[in-house]
Amino acid sequence: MISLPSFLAISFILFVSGLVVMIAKKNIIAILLGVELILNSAALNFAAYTRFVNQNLDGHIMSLFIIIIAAAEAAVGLAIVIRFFQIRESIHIDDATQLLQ
Amino acid sequence: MNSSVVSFFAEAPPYQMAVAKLTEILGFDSSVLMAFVTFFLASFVVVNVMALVGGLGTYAERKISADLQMRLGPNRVGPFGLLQFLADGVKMILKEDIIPRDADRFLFIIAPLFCLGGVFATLAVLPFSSGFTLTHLNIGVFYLLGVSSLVGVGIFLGGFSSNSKWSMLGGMRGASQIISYEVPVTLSIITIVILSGSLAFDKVIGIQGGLPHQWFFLHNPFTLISFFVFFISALAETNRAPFDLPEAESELVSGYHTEYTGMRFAFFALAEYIEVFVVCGVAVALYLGGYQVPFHLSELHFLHDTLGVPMAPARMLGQILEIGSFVTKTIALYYVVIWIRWTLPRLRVDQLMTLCWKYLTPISLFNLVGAAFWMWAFKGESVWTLLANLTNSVGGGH
Amino acid sequence: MNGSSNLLNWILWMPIIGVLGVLFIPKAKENLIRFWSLFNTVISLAISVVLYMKFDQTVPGMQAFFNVDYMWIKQFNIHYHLGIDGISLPMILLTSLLFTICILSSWTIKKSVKGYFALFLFLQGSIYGVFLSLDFFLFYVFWEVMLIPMFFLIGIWGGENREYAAVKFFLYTFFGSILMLVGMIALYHASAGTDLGVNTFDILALSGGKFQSLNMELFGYTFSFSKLFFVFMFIGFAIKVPVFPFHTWLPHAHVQAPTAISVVLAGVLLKMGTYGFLRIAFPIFPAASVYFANCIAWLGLVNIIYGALCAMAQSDVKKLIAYSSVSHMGFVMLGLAAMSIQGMNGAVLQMFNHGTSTAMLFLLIGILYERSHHRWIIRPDGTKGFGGLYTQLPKYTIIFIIAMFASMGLPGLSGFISEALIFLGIFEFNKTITVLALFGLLIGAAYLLWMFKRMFFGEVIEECKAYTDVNAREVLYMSPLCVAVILFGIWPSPVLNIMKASVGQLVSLMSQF
Amino acid sequence: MFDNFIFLSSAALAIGGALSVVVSTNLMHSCIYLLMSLIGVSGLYVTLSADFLAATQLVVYVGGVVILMLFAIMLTAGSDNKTVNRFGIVKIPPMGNLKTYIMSLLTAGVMGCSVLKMIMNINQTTKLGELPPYSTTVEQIGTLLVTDHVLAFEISSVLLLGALVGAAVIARPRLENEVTK
Amino acid sequence: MDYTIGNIAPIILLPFAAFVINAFIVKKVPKFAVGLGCITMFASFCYACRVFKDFVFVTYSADYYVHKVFTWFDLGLINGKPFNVDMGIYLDNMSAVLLLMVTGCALIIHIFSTFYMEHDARFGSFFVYLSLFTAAMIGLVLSENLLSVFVFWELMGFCSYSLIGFYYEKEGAGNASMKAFMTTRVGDVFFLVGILAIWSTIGSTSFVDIYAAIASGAFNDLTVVGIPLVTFSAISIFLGTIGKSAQFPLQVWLPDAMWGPTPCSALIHAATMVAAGVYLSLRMYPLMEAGGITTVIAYIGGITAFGAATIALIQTDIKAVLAYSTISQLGYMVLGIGVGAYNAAFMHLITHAVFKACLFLSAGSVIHSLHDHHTDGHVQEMPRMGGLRKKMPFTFIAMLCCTFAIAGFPFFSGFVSKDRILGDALLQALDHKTMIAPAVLGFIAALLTAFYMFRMMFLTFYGEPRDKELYEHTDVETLSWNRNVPLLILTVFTLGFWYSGSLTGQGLVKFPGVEHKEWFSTLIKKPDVEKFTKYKREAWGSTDSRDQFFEKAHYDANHGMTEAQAHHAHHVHHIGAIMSIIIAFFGFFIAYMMYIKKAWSPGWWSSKLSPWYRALQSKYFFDDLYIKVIIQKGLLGMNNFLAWIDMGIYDRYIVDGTEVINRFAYRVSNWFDNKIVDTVGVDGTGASVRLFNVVLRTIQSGKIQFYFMILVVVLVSYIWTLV
Repeated sequence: MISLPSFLAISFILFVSGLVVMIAKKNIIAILLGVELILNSAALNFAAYTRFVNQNLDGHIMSLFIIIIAAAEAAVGLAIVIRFFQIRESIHIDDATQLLQ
Repeated sequence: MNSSVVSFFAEAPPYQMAVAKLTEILGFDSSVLMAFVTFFLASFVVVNVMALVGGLGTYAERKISADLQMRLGPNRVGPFGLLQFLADGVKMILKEDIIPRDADRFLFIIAPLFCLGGVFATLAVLPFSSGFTLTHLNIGVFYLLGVSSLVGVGIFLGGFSSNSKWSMLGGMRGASQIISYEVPVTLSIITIVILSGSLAFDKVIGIQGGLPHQWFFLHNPFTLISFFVFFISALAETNRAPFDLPEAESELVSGYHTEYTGMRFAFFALAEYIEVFVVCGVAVALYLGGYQVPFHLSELHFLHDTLGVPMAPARMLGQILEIGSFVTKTIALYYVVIWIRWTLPRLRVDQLMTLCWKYLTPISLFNLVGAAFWMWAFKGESVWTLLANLTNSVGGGH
Repeated sequence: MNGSSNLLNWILWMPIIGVLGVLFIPKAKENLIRFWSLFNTVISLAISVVLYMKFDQTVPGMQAFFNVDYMWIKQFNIHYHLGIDGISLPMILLTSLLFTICILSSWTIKKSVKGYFALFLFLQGSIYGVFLSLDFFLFYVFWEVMLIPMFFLIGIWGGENREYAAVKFFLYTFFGSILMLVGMIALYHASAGTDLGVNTFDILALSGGKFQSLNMELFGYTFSFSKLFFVFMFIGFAIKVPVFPFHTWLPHAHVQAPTAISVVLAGVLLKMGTYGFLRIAFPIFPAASVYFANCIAWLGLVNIIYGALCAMAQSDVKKLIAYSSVSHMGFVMLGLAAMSIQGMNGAVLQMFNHGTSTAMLFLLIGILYERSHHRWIIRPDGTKGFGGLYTQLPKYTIIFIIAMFASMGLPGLSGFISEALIFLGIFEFNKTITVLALFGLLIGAAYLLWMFKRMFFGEVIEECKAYTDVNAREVLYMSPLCVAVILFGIWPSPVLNIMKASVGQLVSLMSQF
Repeated sequence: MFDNFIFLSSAALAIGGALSVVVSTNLMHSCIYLLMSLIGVSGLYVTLSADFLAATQLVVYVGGVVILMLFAIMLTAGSDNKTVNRFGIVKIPPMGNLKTYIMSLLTAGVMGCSVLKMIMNINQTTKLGELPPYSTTVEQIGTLLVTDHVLAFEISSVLLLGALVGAAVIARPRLENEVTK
Repeated sequence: MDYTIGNIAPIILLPFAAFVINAFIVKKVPKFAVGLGCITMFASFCYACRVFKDFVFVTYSADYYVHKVFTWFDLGLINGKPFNVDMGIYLDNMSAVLLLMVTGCALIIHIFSTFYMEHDARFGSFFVYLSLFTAAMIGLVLSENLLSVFVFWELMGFCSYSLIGFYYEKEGAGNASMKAFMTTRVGDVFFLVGILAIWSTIGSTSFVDIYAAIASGAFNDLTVVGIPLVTFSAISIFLGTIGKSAQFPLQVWLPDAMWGPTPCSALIHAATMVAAGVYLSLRMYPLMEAGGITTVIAYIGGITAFGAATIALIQTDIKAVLAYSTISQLGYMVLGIGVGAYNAAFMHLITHAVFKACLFLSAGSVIHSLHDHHTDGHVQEMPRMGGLRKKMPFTFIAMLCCTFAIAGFPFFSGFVSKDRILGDALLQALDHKTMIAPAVLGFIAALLTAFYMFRMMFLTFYGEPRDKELYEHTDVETLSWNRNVPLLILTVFTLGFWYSGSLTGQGLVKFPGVEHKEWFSTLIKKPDVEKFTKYKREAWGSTDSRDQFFEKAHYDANHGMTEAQAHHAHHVHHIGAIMSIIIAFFGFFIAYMMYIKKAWSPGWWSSKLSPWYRALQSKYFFDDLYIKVIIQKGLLGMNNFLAWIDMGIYDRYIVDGTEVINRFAYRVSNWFDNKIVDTVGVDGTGASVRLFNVVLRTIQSGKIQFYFMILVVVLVSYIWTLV
């Protein structure tokens, strides 16, 4: 039961869920949640592969860095969200279309 | 998995006999089942005992505060009012479980569970003794830090979901306080980790000895400072006075659990008291020699070989001595915590943050560097060893 | 390859540490910045003194003890290669001394103190780099980097016409640098064809006349490789010296720059040009150098006479001193062109001595400028700018007299010995030039004395009556230079002993061609 | 059995949490579901005997990221009640509606198919491998971090510092006049 | 007695030390500085006396000398030979005598200055310069090589610059000091050329090496710019003398030098500066001889002696008269060198130093007494004096004796030396026609000298006071240790017998303690270059090798000539002596007739010879020529032109003109950019982009999720291509 495909399947589900969240939700924080999910699925994949295939720890290091980057991304992303909210009083993603103009 | 309480029992002949019997009865290798059952039982016992400890904590709090204020405190129920907490517990259970209309039900229900769950999860690695520890996780300290942060989530959710201004403010304060003080706590712990070279509690404790000069507390100047930093920050992390801002009665009614009643409220309270115990235990384990008994009294070869106690009782006796050592120190710290609560006034929010970011964090960073330097310069020897070496070299010469 | 001493690394990076330090000091703490900079330069000076102590004067060429050599860019065989010999050590000492003094003289800078001192220390570091590099690429990097702080120091803290001067300085030098860059790359590519076998930027490896018989096709003509690129290098360095006709940046830059920068320009920067000849152009192309020696000597002569005559016509004191630098650097060129022991030694000594004496003059003009806020000997409307300063500022005048006579080569002061040696060297080489160049000495005395007469003698004019004499700080930073000027005039051996072995080696190399 | 138990429960937690995030229409709840999912992933790490990773996952996500998100949600709560935007066009609800879900599912389907295909390819070409016996990873990761991966380690420390400073600067409350501007 | 650093170095080091110490303390304790200057000078004089005694009384050999060197600095090996630049001392009889003269005069001048400068604001500073000046001159006398001579030579130039410009608040002092420095510097430059020529030829500048090189013919067959090297270097070095000793045509600076305080004039004119030039020529006499320029030298000397004397005729400033008389006397010395009267020229150097110092100090005494209360300054103009001999009898006596000496009256020192020079000139004139002119000029100058000196005496001390008020304000002179006593001491040494036994300086006389009596002509001999080929250099501090050449001198009445030659020479000398006595008295007579008897009117002469008179007034137009024509028109004009060319033309148009090229290039590239690249290329691209824009703007919605979907699609297609 504990085998590579099962882990891949789990991470696949996480990935797809994240993808769906990212596209379906219009709340920026919700999108960030999706991003976290996707990052987690990637990290999980790394850990699984390194465990089953490589049998060394490089994947762990990679996952570790993914976690670190996720933390940094969350901090900066949320800061941006809050700033955005201060300016626009909204965190609706469709209000953040300044790139259009 | 790592060694755990199961592996302690597994060494005992009765356990092995029981496993063999079960295998015979059930027809398959039942060692795993047995282990599972043992572990479950042990967890059950620990959780209940700790719940008891939490309850007794409330009693102790009241009794000690009364003592400090020259009152009598609870003295009606049971001898010295000892059963007061049971009475309280019953009262709590019997109270109506109110969920405010505008509250977020889901979160309202789940918040105390987060708190309690986070605290109970830490018990898994709390080193009561060398044998009676649920798991000797080799990242025990790290794990403990991780799961204990669930408490913060619980407090925050509790505050948020109540849909009340008091609660909201309390929850926010609690969460921010916990996140902030996690930094100095972690840094202080890393000081010890550097010196001991391990994240596992048993190894950290194993390096220390039974007598105070063998503890990390007195190992070198940096650990001494780090102990105080850790202790202060731990107080803040557990929302104990003088850092009890999230539940500051005079400002926020009762903080994040204003809207809670009955058992849900009890969960919060219980979680708080158990967490204080856990934190004190961690402090003891990291700085005060943990379960180490002076003069190696608890060691098997001393009890069995020297004193001639038979094997099985010797093992149990050793464990009990260790638990005694651990619990004694922990309770002493517990007393200090309560003592502080009834002595010091509460801080303001800005003072709280100032203390954390401008004092404790830099100090602990400095400590970290200092400890690393100590490790590099003196190979991690304690001050006393160095002094002893110095004396030796002066006296005898090499 | 690496010697047992890290001193060169220290001295090179010490000012850069200083720059970082300045950057970390808040802008408002101006005194802290000043003291920090001073501290830093004093440390550099101390390191230079240690260098001098540890220096083995009997060894010609690069001293293995100080050698620093790391691979920098492996793909192109570029090294971080530092070394020191008898030619660069006096320059290092001079740089350290002058920068320390300049920091003291910059005490009164009010405008954006932080930026000024940061750039100033940065300049010091890059100048050290030029004098220490033994890798052509590294040399070039420092040579170019030096322009940046200089550009801003002139362009921001300069006089009323500072932008023009800064841009002019920059473009002029840059033009020369480009020619040098071409030469450098050509050398790099040609080096694989010689007995070296690999492409290299190493100056020591390149030197020794390896490119003598090489020819190259350019625009359909065949050029001697060494002669063509010697000319390229020559122009590159000549602009820095500055050799006529590449000298016109100098009056602008010197006049517009703030005092300390003028001092650095005249005291150190000009020497980078002649140092370039000694370190790069001559050793790498010895045959071409000998071929062009006469030409260099004539250019040097033109420098001397022309610079001196132009100086005499100036009514701006600083401009006068600036042209006098042109004239004095002509002596150095003469000494180089002589390619004899006396001439070369004289040239290197003159590089050092001119550094001290002209620095004194510029500092003195700066001191005066702080009081008067103008520099006219005779204003454009014909009135006197200064008069009777002798009576008004007696101490200042005494220092000025020392500096002035050192500059005109009075025996007993430092300029004389170097000039005498240069003349001795060039006399054997070309007697006509010598006799003509000696008139430069005469004119040199004339313009300085004339300036002195107009500014210092006579009744004190009305506006000079408010001037105060030199204060303790000014005396403090002038006195080391006074001591140096007098000491090395009476007893030149400390400097000569450092350089003579290395110079002898260079001359013996040249004499083979 | 014990391992399987942990694996199953963790997987259930992870998948359930993830799916709940998808379906939940309450942001706060979905954040909690995410937390569940993350704890589940942590459990999965445990089954992969990546103990350090599991603990890190807990420390970073539970102690940091999720609380941050909760904060952010709380700070931005109660504002999203406008149903039209500045141009008067009706906005899609913040937690999505049917249209967005369909779009996203389509996209995810496409993406998922391709990823699945890729996974299949890989699974065919490499052996699945047996789970090696458990061994602790802390010391080895520590050694790797300060030897082979020291550059990445240092860079990530700089990254974190940058994120720290950046977040602080960005979220800093502006002065009155700045806000009006 | 061994001549090492301990015996000789104090002579120079003491004044030098006084200079160094005084330079720092003079502002605080000026009186102390003055005392220190005088005391060190006295000590130095004592040391010089000792050297003099050893050389002249004890050793008594014309060939004896001491030569010690130490390495100043070295440059390692050059062509296999070590290249050392040496410094050291060279002492022979000439140096010993000169040292005594220099230190003696300087001491007297120091003492007199304590009187003269007492009320000056910069009393102390003056002594600082005096110390340095004297030290420099002593150093020059002690120098063993030309380079070190040049060092001290220049140092003296600096000191004279400072002393002439001593009253720096006066504009004229600035001009005069600059003029002095620059004029001498012209000579210095040539001197340096000469040094370089010798140095690069024989690798040394030591006197003894030069003598040896001349003897061994090392200079032969070498030429510089077409001239034989030896001639070239001789001319160059003699040009140095011209500059320093104010010979024609570089004499212009000396009269202006009186801008300095009078004692300083005494020092410059008598003991130090101008003597240095003659001393150099004397030292380098073998070179001059070998270079064959003695005729030129004689002409220069004759012209200078005559020209300066003529100018002195009409001067009214007492110091100016003395200044021109100095030039004239220096001309005699140079004439002496030119006609080969080595000994006599040197003797005249010494005697002149003594009586000229005395004259200047006396003049100083006079000037100091005459205080004009209207202008609050001292009076130097002779027309305002007259009859002063009653007011200042001691000064009068001193000045009278000196006048006798300079005018060449018998029994006075000037007669002995000048007469011998004129005698030798006459001898030469009889032998060579070319030498007639210098001799004639010399004799005429002698006449003029006697005239203008007595004119000065009569105008100053005789007759009725012409400025009554001034006269009455003048105090009667009393004997004081620092005013008249120094003058009287010097006066004693204006008597001839100190220098020579006979009236003509060529007889025998009893001299206490000296075996051979005519010490001056016996001991001071022109160097015999052949002897120096055997010479070996001595290190500093080693014992003397004087025994190598040591040979007691004896008086040779024939001066090394054959009997017939000597007889002829003696004969001519006697004629010369008689002629000069007559001339001197004749000059005195004219002056007497003009200024005492007032029988002959000077105005008549001046109106008769008015063109010449105007030329004399403007000093033969030399100043006009140099300053107005050469410097202002020529040099400054050229400077301004060059500077204008440099900044106005070269820099502005040529250097900055490269901008035009840039601008042209910029226009071309700008056109290319605008028309070709921009219009066709860029705008064309723009147009095409605009086309796509229509399509793409719908995609550019600003909605992140839309982008994200696109990203996914792209990613997927990428994955499909991979898989």
